[in-house]
Order: sequence, then C-alpha cells, then structure tokens
Amino acid sequence: MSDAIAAFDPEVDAPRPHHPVYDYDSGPPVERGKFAIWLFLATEIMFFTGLIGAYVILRTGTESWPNPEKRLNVPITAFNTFVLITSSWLMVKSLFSAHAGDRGGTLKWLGLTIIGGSFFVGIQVYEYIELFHLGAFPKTDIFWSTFYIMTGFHGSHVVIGVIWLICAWFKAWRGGYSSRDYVGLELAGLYWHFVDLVWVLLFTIVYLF
Amino acid sequence: MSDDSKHFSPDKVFLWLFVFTAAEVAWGMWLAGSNKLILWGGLGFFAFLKGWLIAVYFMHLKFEGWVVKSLILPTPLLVLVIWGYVSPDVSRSHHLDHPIGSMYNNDEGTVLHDMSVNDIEHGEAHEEGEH
Amino acid sequence: MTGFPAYVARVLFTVLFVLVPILGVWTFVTADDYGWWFPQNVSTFGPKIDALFDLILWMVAFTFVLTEGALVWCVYWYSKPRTSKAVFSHGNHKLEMVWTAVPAVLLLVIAFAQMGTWAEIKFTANMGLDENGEPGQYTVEAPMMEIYASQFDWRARYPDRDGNFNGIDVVESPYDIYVPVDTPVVFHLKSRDVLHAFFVPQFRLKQDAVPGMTIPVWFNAQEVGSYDLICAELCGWGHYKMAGRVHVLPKDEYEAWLEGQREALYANGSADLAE
Amino acid sequence: MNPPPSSTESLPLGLAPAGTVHVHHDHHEVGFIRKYIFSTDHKVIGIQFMFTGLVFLVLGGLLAMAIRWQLAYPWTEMPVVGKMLFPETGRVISPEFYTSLFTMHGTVMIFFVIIPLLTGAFGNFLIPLMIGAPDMAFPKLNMFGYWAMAPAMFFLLLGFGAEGGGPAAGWTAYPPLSTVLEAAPGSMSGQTFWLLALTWVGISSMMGAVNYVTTIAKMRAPGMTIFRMPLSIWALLISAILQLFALPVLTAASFMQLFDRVLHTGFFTPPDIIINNASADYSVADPEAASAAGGHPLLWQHLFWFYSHPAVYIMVLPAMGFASDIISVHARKPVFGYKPMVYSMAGIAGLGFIVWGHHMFTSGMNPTVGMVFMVSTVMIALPSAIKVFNWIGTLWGSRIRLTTPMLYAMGFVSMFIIGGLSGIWMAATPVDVYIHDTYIVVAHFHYVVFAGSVFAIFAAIYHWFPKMFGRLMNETIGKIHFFGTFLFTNGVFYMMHQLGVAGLMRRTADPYSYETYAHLQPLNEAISMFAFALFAWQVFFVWNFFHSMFWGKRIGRNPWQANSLEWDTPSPPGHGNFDHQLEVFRGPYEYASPQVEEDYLPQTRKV
Ligand code: HEA
Ligand code: HEA
Ligand code: CUA
Ligand SMILES: [Cu+2]
Repeated sequence: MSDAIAAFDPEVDAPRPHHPVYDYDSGPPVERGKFAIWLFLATEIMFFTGLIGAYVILRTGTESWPNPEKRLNVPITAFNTFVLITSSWLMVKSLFSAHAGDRGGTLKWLGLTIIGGSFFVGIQVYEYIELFHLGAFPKTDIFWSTFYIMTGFHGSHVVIGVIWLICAWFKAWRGGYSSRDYVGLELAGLYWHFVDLVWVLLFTIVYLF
Repeated sequence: MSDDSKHFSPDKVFLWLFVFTAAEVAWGMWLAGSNKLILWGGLGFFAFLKGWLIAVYFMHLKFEGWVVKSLILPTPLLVLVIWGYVSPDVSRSHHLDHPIGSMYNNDEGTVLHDMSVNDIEHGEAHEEGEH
Repeated sequence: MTGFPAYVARVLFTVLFVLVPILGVWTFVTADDYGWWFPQNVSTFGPKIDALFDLILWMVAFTFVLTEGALVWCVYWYSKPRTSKAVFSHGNHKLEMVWTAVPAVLLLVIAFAQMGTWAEIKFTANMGLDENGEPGQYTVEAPMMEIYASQFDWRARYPDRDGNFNGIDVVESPYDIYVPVDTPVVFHLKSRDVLHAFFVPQFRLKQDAVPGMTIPVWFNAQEVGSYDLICAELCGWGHYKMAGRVHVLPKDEYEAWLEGQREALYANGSADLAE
Repeated sequence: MNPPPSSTESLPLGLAPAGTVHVHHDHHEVGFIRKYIFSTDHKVIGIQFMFTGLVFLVLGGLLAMAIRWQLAYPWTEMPVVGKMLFPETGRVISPEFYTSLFTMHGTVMIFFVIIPLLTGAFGNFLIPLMIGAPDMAFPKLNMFGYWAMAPAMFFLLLGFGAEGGGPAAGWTAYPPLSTVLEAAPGSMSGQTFWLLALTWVGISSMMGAVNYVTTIAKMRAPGMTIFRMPLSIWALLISAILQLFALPVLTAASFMQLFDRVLHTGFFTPPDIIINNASADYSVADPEAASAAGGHPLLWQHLFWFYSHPAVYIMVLPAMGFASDIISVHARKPVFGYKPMVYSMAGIAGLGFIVWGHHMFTSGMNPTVGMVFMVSTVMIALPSAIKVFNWIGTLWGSRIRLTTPMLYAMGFVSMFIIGGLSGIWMAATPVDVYIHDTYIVVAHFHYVVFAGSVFAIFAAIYHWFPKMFGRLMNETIGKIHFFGTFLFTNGVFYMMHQLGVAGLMRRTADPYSYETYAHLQPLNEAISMFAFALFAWQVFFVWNFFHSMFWGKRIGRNPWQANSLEWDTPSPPGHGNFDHQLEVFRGPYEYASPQVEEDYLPQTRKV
C-alpha cells in the first residue's frame, strides 16, 4: 500500500501565477439572485406559517372569539389594504418600464410604490396609537396578542421592503438597471409582492374572519 | 427574466384585485356575526383568489420554470403537517381546564372565559383613554 | 504515514474497536448484578413495559453485534498491507434490497408491538380497568384523588364522602400519597405553576403535569410498600429535590387511613363550619 | 443580494446556457482587515467559523466538567475554580447554578459548536472547493452570515452574567418556566438574552443556508452533474434545506416567547397559574398590570421540536457525508451504493419533519397523535440503517490506510450505531414512558452528537487540515489523541445507559437523596473520572492543531491521493480557488479503478 505522503513539490504543487478566476454556471436557468430570493421567500412563508399557524390553532381552541368588527377599525384598514395592493401594482409597472429601458418611468412608478408603502405604514402606526389609547395592548388578551404579533411582524416587513425599494430607486436613478439586466429591481419587487400577499391573507383572517 | 412572451396586463390584474377586495370587505361587513360557514367560505374564497392573482401574475410564478416552483412547493405540505399534528393537541385537547383565551381575574379570583370584556368602542377613544 | 509501525497500529486499533461490542454486551449482561438495572416493579403494566424493553434490547443487541462485528473485522483484516488494489465495486442492488427489507420488517414489528401497551397506559377508555377488563371502583370521571404539583412539592387531595373535590372536608395530604394495593387507581394530575412530571420508577409511570390541564393518569400497584415519587420535568432550581412518597397500603388499611383523616377534619371542626 | 461576479459585464448568470464559464481577471489586492477579518473569501470565513466553534467547544466542555463534578460529588467544593467562581456559596455549585450549567452547556454545544462547525466551517470551506466554484454565490452575504454570530455570542455571554443568574430553563426552554419571570431565577433577564442569542444564530444559519443551496445549484463546474457530487455536498445541501424550512418556525416561536416575557402576552401561559403564590397574570380590569395568558404550554413544545428535531439531523447529516468521503478515500475503495446513500439522506430529512412528537410522549399530548409519531420515528431508522450497512459495505474488501482521519471516521460509524440504536427504545412509546428524561436519553444523544458528530468533525479536521493550512497534522499524536478520546468517550457515555435503565433522572443536581438512586453515586463518580480524562486528553489535539499549523509537514495539492476537486487546488488554495479550468469526467469515488494503474482516479483526469 502506497501511503508515503509526497512532500511539497514546487513543480506540481505551487499555485500557477496570475491565473484568472473561473466562474461556471451549471444551470438551472434562473439567475442566482432570483433563485436565492425564492429560497428566502420560502423561509418567510415558514416564518408566517409559525405565526399564523399559532393564531389559527389558538383561536380554534377558544370558546368564543370576539367579533373583530367590535375591536378593529375595519374601514380604515380596508382602505389600507387597497393602498398596499395598489403599490404592488405600481411596482409591476415600474418593472415593466425597466424592461422597456425607460428609466424615467421606472423611477416614477417606483417612487409611487415607495409612497404607497410608507402611507401603509403610517396608517398602521396611527391604528396602533388609537388602539393603545383605547387600552388594547398585546397583553390584554389572546386576541390582541395574536393581532399585534402578526400585524407587527408584517409591518416590520413592510418597513424593510420600503427601505429596500428606496435603495433600488437610487440605483435606478444612477442608471444601475439596463433593459437587459434589472435583476436587482426584480428581486426587490418579488419581496414587495410577497409582503403584499401576506397582508391580503392577514387582512382577511384578522380583520374579517 | 421576463422576455416579451411573458407579458400580461398588470392593469387588468389590478382591476380584479380591486374588485375582489371590495367584494370581500362588503361580504365581511354584511355577514359579520351571521353563519360562520357562509362568512368564512366567502372570505376564504376571495382571499385565495387575490393571493393567487398576486402570486401568479405579479410574482411571475406563471412564467417561472419548475425550479422556482419546486423551491416553495414543500411549504404548503409543512403547513398542513404543523396544523394537522398540533391542533388535536392544543385546540382540541379534552384535558384543558379552561378554553384557550380565558383570563384570570384577580379581583374576583375567577377565570373569565369571555373575551368580550375587552371589546372597545371606536370613536370614544379619548373618554376611554382618560381613566 | 501511519505514525506507529503499521502492525502495531493494526493490532492496537483492532483491539480498541473490538472492545466496543465486547464491553458493550458485557455491561448489559452484568449490570443487573450491580443493581444498575430496572428497579423493582410493582405496577400491572410495568412488566409489559420491561418486556417491550427487552424485546427491543434483543433486536438491537443483534444488530449491534452484527454491525460492530463486521466493522471490527474490516478494521483488522482490510488494514493488512497488501499489494493488490481494493475490490472495485459500486454496490449491489440485491444486497441493498435485503438490508432494507429486513430492518423494515424488524422495525414494523417493534412499532406494532408497542401499541397495545401504549393504549392500555394512555387511552382514557382503558383507565381504571382491572385485570379482566372490568371497570374498577375509580374512573376518569370519578377519580380516587387529585394530585397537585407545584414548586417544589406534591399534594394529594382525596374527595369527601360524596365524591366531590371542592367540599370543605376534602382530605389533603402533602408529600405522602396513600393508595390501596391491587386496585386500579385513577387520579387527576394538575400543576399550579410550571411543568412537572409525576414519576414513580417502581410503577414505570411518568406523566407531565401541565398547568391549565387536568390529565387523568392510572396505575395498579401490586405490592404493599412505599416508593419514591420523583419530579421528572425541569421545574426550576428545586427540581432535584421535588420529592414525594407513594405509600401502597392494604385495602382496609387505606380505607381506615382515609376515614381517620376525615374524622380528624370533623374533630377539629373545619367540616362543621361547612354545614 | 449583491450580483455574482461578472453578471454586470455579460448576460446575467443563469441566462447563459448551462456550462458557460465566465473568465475574469480581477487583480486582487486587499489589506489585512479585508483579508482575514471582514473577509468575503469562503475559505477564510470557514476557518473563522472553525476557530470560534472550537473555542466554544472548550467552553461547552468546561461546563460539562462542572456538571460532572456536581454529579460525582454533589455540594462539595470545586477544587481550583470553586474559589473564584462561587465564593458566595462557599465554593460549591448552587442548585440554581446547576440548572443554568446544563442549559448553557446544551445551548453552547448545539447552537455554537456543532451547527457552526459542521455547516459554518466545513460547509463554507468545502462547498465551493468540491464543486469547482471560485467562491460562494454571495460572498458578502456569506460574510454577514459569520458576523451575525457576533451578536449571538454577545447575548449568550451576557446571559451568563445576567442578574438573577443565567438562563435556567434547559436548552428546550419549556414555558411557563421560561416565560413567567417569577418562575426561576434564571428566567429574569437571562432567558431574554438566551432568546436573542438564538434568534441571531438563526439569522446566521439562514444566510448560510440560502448561500449553500444557491451555490450548489448554480455554480458547479462543467461535468459536475448532481450525481457526481461528493456525498459531503449532498449532505450539506440537504441539511441546508432542512434549515431553510424548519428554522423560521423556531424563530417565530422564540419571538412569541419573547413577547410573553417582555410584553406579558400569554401565548404559552395558561390563565390561572400561581407562582410563588402570586398569580402570574393580573386583573383584566387593570390593563396596566394585565397579562393575557390563556395560551397553551404544549404549543411551544410543538413549535420548538418542529425545528429542533430536524436540527438533530442537521447535526448528523453533514457528519455522515464527511464520514462517507473520508472512509472512501482512506479505504481506497468506491463508496458502496452511492445513490442509496443519497436517497437515504433525503429520506432521513423528509421523515425528520414528521417525527418531532417523539420528544413529547409524556407531555400530555394526545395519545393517538403519539402513536402516529412513534411509527414514523421508528421508520426513520430505516434510511439510517441503509447508511450504516453501506459504510460497512464500503470497508468490505477495501485497502484501509489507518490514518487518523480514517480512525475517527470509523469511530463515527461505530459510535453512531450505538446512539442510533438507543433511539429505538425511546421511539417505542410505552418504553419511553419509563425512560423519558432519564440518562438513557442523555446517553443516546451524546452518542449521536458527541461520539457521532464531534468524531466526524475531528475526522474532517484531520482530513482537510492539509488543504486549509498546507501542512499535515502529526500522525503519531493524532493516533494517541484518537486512542484516548475513543476510550474515554465510551467510558463517559456507555454506562449512562445503565443509569437510565435504573431510572436516573436527567437535570437533577443531586439525585442521591432518593432511595431509588442512592446506590448510583459510585457509577456516576467513575463516569466523571472518564469525563475529566476525556477533557484533559484533548491537549494532544490542541497542541497538534496549533503546532502543525506552523511546523507541520509541508505537503502538496493531494496528500491523500484523493479524487474530489478540492485536491486539485494548491494547498492552501489561493483567491478564486482553482488555478486552471476544470472539466469533470466522473464521480468522486473511482478508487481502485482498473482504468489506471494507480489506485485513484481524480474527477478531472481524462483517460
Ligand atoms: C445528531 C443528533 C441525533 C440523531 C441523529 C438522533 C437520532 C435518533 N433519535 Fe434522537 N435525540 C437527539 C439527537 C439525535 N437523535 C437529542 C439531542 C435528543 C434529546 C433532546 C432533549 O430532550 O434534550 C434526542 C432525543 C430523542 C428522543 C426523545 C427521548 C425522550 O426525551 O424521551 C427520541 C425518541 O424517539 C429519539 C429518537 C431518535 C431516533 C429513532 C433516531 C434515529 O434517527 C436513529 C437511527 C439510527 C439507527 C437505528 C442506528 C443505525 C441502524 C442500524 C444499525 C440498522 C439496524 C437497526 C434496527 C433494525 C433497529 N431521540
Ligand atoms: C453537541 C452537543 C454536546 C456535546 C458535544 C456534549 C458533550 C458533553 N456533555 Fe452534554 N449535553 C448536550 C449536548 C452536548 N454535550 C445537551 C443538548 C444536553 C442537554 C441539556 C439540557 O438538559 O438542557 C447535555 C447535557 C449533558 C449532561 C446532563 C446534565 C443533566 O441533565 O443534569 C451531562 C452529564 O454528564 C453532559 C455531559 C457531557 C460531557 C461529559 C461531554 C463531553 O463529551 C465534553 C468533552 C469536551 C471536550 C472534549 C472539548 C475539548 C475541547 C476541544 C477538543 C477543542 C480543542 C480546541 C482548540 C483546538 C482551540 N451533557
Ligand atoms: Cu417539579 Cu421538576
Ligand atoms: Cu428527535
């Protein structure tokens, strides 16, 4: 058995001088970024599964679940939902402009998306403040606990999304996206739509169910 | 990335989303407190439609290959697994002293089952806020 | 490269590896003599649990000796200096099939062997049945006692004469828990604060006490005597000393004890106050 | 997400047809800080993970020694450290301190040693090298992944010194003990820090996992089809996927527990519990003091184990992968049944998601659900069985080189069998009613996790050390290290089975006050002796490790005459890893191939 370990031999073992970096692509035909963001979204789904799942499980264990209309300001939030959906739509428009190579359009629609998102956060903050005034705190009862933890974490996602979009806006402003490559913008968009999607579900089960 | 074959009209999708949201809210407000099955059935239906539209068009799932789809495929299964295994234990447990959500009341030293004590009247925010 | 002279290494490590199955089996065989084995067993489902343990022990011991033996043989035989190359094989389908199917069967056997006993211990329907499956004196609805766990003590509560637990002449017995021998005893396990677990090794019985839950538990002790009650779920700094004592009395003595307690309650008048 | 190198100058990667190569010259001049501290190079990050992991291994080890001291000689003065650690208790371990001892021991070992070492250290170091990539898909994200451990460590260490003692609810942090502030000394602020630490570890693992999966999916060298990947890569891929789908649920649950503690919600607290005769939740009439309660303690247990059972496979799958590779290399023989090995790992991962209830058999869970969990748990032994048999099949008819990595790899197999088999007892519900939370459980998981994963980590260190530092670790000392570690490990953990059968409870600071346990003290004392010896013996490793780093035998690209790609780079590999273009022609296990007269045939050699 040949187990004498060869000592270092400069001939074969020394690194070759100034070699280039070889970066291969093995498919599947999805950008790395997009592949990664979908993985990340999968984890986000599991995260909200944890929260929403807990809510459903706890709620089905209660004797009488209070009627949300008795506790929450549904009209305002319905309007807020509408705002978020609109911003999602504006996001798509800005993506399309980017695809068409229309930088002005990208900036305009993206800007409006950001405004929409910030507006949503604003309203939610207002809602929270009002609820605190009315003496509804996370600790008040299990309804409020679940309410605050779910909407709270969604809200924090919206904030992160807005920040991300703002960064994307500046990149677009510096002309960082071409009609051939606007992956960065697409990723931000995907995250934004996901946040929107989560809200659609939350709104239904928290405010209307 | 989306080449032109993958184009769709966002405005149409948006219109539908708008319609469904309106319908859903209306449904929720009118049928609130009435038969839960009807209420939830309708709401669930609308919510699902909206989610579906967003995922399939806005998030482009319709135009993605099997790769992306397979990345999120396990999540619905796991959702079912969690729900299926946990709820018999937690929500459907026969051995609970008090239903979930009941509260302890120090003054009477009793346990309240009914959460409606914490219901609040909107608009009267500030009088409530005083004391 | 082997550091040691090749043959030294071979012998040394073969011996080392062979120690595992040998000492492994040896300790299990002799453990009983040192008292490092099951404590005395006094409950009715206890022997069944031990039997299942042994069933698994045999199957596991078999695979253990088999696999470790094969491993040791490889360590010894195939580390022998040779000039020829190793066998050039990427696997063998038939073999894979065999050693998938055989364990599969073993495992299914193991799994299904458990179910009867598990049902007997846990299913409320089976609680309080005597040897020949007849419902005994105590049932899940009308248990013999309540046991409360709290940081860091145990407290048994025996119902008053007409069987309810909130009357004023309910007998409370901290630390010491008295039960009749050879009787299917059903009780309700509760916790006042955090998780605890009711564990009596001699009964082969363990059940967590969960605050907010009332968990029916049962056992049927076959031998008079007193046994350690140990808290088996971490419940704070005093967990290690959260002890109790279960006294299994002859039936008549038990009745006598309970009556005595009730009399005492009347004697010091607390019960009269109720009227 | 920073774009991959070169994606801006050409078509974004992924649109280009599979197999395209992007050759780019970036003259790479970075200062010390960027090179060794805030480095984006996967090799450096891997080594950073390794060092921190090993340091925490020492810490966890020390905690274990303290545990063993208390179990051998309850309430007796600790020799040296006693004076400085606990002067106020008269140099003895207090019961409060004992609870936080094993809590911290478990937490450190699992979340700061095993997972970082397996996925953090070797995941980072090996993945690009073994698939022929220049680096991870997202080098910056990778760097953040490592530095997300910093706040985690900060909070963990903060927890040690927290007022009212460190976290003391066990590494499983069962509420209400962990949520009700009054319940335990350590659940004042210590538990809160513990939760924050866990959350940060989670963030780190997430970043890592996303990176690993993307890299493996997208950056393999031409010809490296998925069924030509080394089993280590498969293992790391599968455990990364486990992380991705299981971990967020724990994060959500820990946030709920955080809410329970900080905002006094009651997800996991029933309504009417009384701690120290003061109800944990107050009148709803007084919202200021109110605490909702009305939750359910079992909810936490479910959510926790939904992550933490998959986590135990995260802790063993990479170990299995490394063992398979190392055994094949040093046995000079192809892995027996490569595909069955892959499928069984996938099977373990899949089943791993539906067995978590086996930790809760006595928790008061629904017994029918328990029965279902039992069946799936028992069946998970099947894929593991396939792996064990295939390892032995690999050794059969091989030409073993008794090197230190090989010894540790075979040690892993031998020990994993023991740990796995004891799992079967606990999977059997009625038996678990008796042995749950006894030392059989402790024996079980130390066999899989110390004698298993840690042995595999030792094997991996001895095996890939030459690639990391260009030098060989000393074989003689390595063998001495293995001999003692193997012997003492069994000395420590084997007899714990007997303790368990005798019914000895875990997490008990002083069991001997019970008549049932009194006679077990001598056995525990012997175990502790072995434990101290085991710890002391590691000086051989420490010395070997550091000495070899600087003065070890200098070796070339492929000291072990192995096949996989990482041995096709200089040792240590430079920036961009590979100094020539790659093409992969075959799987990584073509040892003893008749095609060539040497007994190995690298993946990249054309014949
Ligand atoms: C790396 C970590 C790891 C691994 C791989 C495993 C593997 C397994 N574990 Fe373990 N486990 C833990 C880490 C791990 N565990 C930890 C940390 C705890 C304690 C947590 C705590 O409470 O603190 C725990 C606790 C634990 C419990 C709870 C015990 C209790 O608290 O009461 C159970 C119960 O079912 C269990 C079962 C199993 C089973 C069936 C396997 C199986 O995967 C094992 C399969 C392997 C084999 C079976 C051996 C090889 C196979 C053969 C040789 C073929 C022939 C075999 C047969 C035919 C039987 N484990
Ligand atoms: C990966 C996990 C892991 C590892 C490796 C270990 C290692 C050890 N563990 Fe433990 N242990 C747990 C995970 C682990 N443990 C968990 C999860 C629990 C449950 C906690 C709970 O109940 O909540 C537990 C609980 C536990 C208990 C039960 C406590 C109780 O319930 O009361 C005991 C008792 O003996 C114990 C002992 C030991 C011992 C003696 C070791 C020894 O093997 C340790 C020996 C240490 C070394 C050998 C390290 C030496 C250092 C090096 C080799 C590195 C070299 C450094 C450089 C090169 C820089 N552990
Ligand atoms: Cu009570 Cu442990
Ligand atoms: Cu498990």
